[in-house]
Amino acid sequence: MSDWEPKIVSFLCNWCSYGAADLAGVGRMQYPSNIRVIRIPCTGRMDPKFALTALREGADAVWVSG
Amino acid sequence: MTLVKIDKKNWAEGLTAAADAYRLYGPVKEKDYHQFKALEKGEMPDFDMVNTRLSPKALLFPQSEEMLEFSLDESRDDHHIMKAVATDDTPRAVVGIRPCDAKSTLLVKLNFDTPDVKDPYWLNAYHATTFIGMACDTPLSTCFCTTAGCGPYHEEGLDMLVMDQGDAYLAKLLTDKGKAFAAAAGWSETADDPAVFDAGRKAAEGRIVSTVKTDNLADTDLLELHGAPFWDDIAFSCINCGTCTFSCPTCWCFDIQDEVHGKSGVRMKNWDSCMFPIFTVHTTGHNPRDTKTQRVRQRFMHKLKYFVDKYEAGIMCVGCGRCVRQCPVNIDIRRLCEQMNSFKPADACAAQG
Amino acid sequence: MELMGVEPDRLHFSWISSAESTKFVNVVKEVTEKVKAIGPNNHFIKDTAKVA
Amino acid sequence: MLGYTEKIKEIAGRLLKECTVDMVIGFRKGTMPMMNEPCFATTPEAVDTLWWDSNCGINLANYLTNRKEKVAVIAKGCDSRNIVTHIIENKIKRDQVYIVGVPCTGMIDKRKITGMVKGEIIAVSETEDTIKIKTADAETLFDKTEVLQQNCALCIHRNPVIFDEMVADAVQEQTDVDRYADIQKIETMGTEEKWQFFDDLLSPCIRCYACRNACPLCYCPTCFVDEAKPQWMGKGQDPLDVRTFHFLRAYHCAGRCTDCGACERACPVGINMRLLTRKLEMDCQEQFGWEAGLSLDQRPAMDVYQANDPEAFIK
Repeated sequence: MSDWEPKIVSFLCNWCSYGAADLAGVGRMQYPSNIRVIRIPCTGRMDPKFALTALREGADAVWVSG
Repeated sequence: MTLVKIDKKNWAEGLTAAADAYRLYGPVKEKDYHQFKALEKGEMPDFDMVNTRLSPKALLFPQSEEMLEFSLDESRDDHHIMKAVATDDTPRAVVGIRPCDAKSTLLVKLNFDTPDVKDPYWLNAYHATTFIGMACDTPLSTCFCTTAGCGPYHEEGLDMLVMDQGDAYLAKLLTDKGKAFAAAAGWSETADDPAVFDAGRKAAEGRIVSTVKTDNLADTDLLELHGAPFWDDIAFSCINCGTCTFSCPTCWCFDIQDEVHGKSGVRMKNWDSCMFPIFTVHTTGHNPRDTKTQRVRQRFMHKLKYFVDKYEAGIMCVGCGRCVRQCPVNIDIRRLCEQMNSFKPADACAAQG
Repeated sequence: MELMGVEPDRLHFSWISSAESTKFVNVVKEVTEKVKAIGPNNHFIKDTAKVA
Repeated sequence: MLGYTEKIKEIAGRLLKECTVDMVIGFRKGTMPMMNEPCFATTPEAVDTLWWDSNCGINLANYLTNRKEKVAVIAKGCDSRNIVTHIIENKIKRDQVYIVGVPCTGMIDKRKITGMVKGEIIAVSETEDTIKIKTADAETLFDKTEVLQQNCALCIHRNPVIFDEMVADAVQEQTDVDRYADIQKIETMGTEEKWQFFDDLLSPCIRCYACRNACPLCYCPTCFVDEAKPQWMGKGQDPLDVRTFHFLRAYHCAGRCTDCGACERACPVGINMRLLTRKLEMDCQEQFGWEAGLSLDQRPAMDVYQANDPEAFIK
């Protein structure tokens, strides 16, 4: 358990959080490497199916950010 | 044919003894319904039922069955090679199958065991299984086995037929498989009173109140029947669920799916249903059975006409009544069979004119 | 999801403007901490098909 | 509701004779006790088979989508709310459907009754408040309220919300029912316990999709369970696949479900999948004050944004 690291599938809106992630990268900011980013064109593209599929395939959590 | 008398006191003991040589299956009550299940050690089949909710076809033809497995891991020598999944074909016995369900096995066998094609999964399971029937003394008002080529004491498809005589069971050993099972159970007290079976059969048959007529089906012209005017009316209420096909002991359609998880995968077969719109969808997107009426017609034409013509073994139905009881919208195969059987092509012309 | 027995902290929603990189970093940290606290997803994973 | 049959026949006969509609959708008497079959009539003569009693639990709104002709439909309170949803979702036009409203006092629960008596039920008859069950060796009399489907016992919209004609005067609506007691009970369980509860609930499922198909809300040309690219879930009997199906099906009904009970009634193995849909119904009620299918003029909670929508879950 001690070396377990969660895998968090992150659905990020192209115009908002994805931009913020980009900016964070440009700014060389440090953040945990547990997230796996999937860019979606808008949070409206999000679907319960996506969240379930992520969990079914082994994600430990899902994060949706607009 | 040998008759054996089994004192009910020796019944559990015999089954426990047989369990050493056979994997036993039998009806067990789960939640509100009876279901055929593998019996745990010492567990007895429960005969306090008319019949199980779903048919025992799943014992030979599971709803989901893994056929082949493969690996996509290219570092392995055997990647992308389909390999048969190990199956357990050691002897097993189904205790308490109803004669209607046993007969249905033979109808399904016509499909899985043809001169050209033999389904190894089904046949291996079939050959490994001994069928121990329990005669049916309390049929439901929806049972119509006697006119569907079967009956409450019907012996076709069984290896042993057991009837309940109150404090004892009387068993008819019909095949070598049946004899072997009786020997394994240690039931050897012979009896010689075949008239008891006859009397039981007559009494049980007298309790069947529901009938179908099938005498004209074979002679009716196929295309005329296909174009009969009543299909829209019958199909209207259908909601295209698969309840009838999944509960039917003679429905045998399946679909093959590959499922991959990471780098390992299996090829499995799952029950399919002609009631589902995607049952016949082509790769092009075209669906030859695009409407509900076409699908409902297919199901009943298959059971009551195509099968009759192709195999000359009667209708593809044993009269268990499950679909009648479980259809959520009350589509009744008895009523439909009546309509198909009494159909005169002239009616069609009149309707069109 | 919560009704079915999935921990509420397995699903997070947030709203971050493209200019808010600091908030982004903070939220990532917070989400990660929360998921670490509830431990791995044991239920909602499909490995190989189970056949009945 | 016993007098309804004659009135329904009369209305249906008139509508067909006057060519107000091309088709009347109703029920005919089933071949089994406690079963009626949805049917249609296109000629004044055919209306004689129409029938109404406490076994008309199937939702007739299910038979309306994609119809081209002008249809009349016999609608209970729940059916009428689903027709409203169909109209809002453009599955049928308001002027294409003639709604014959039925004030409903609830449908009886076949499964519950079967469990309450011993032996096979041979005949069932009813009066306004009682149900008489006949088996081979006994007759049992029940109060109708004892044997209602759960959704009918909890129903607070018995009268049609939209209609062109009513077969009788409106019935008294039930007040003071605690619609969500069972859901709230599940909510108090721990995570593991909840998971177990649903595993157990869904374990008999055979994936015949009767629940989906009996539901008037499920009209997608290709259902997500049938989609192959991507395939959202396996087709087999894996418990997780079964759960995924039920979960997503319920989600598609969020803010649309009227708790007509057709799914549960149609299920051949008696799963109470309404626990899932009602949870969402409860949430819609609590968070947006929304109940599905009550008005043609209001957009559903799930398709509008309002400034006061709850957003506490968003960081």
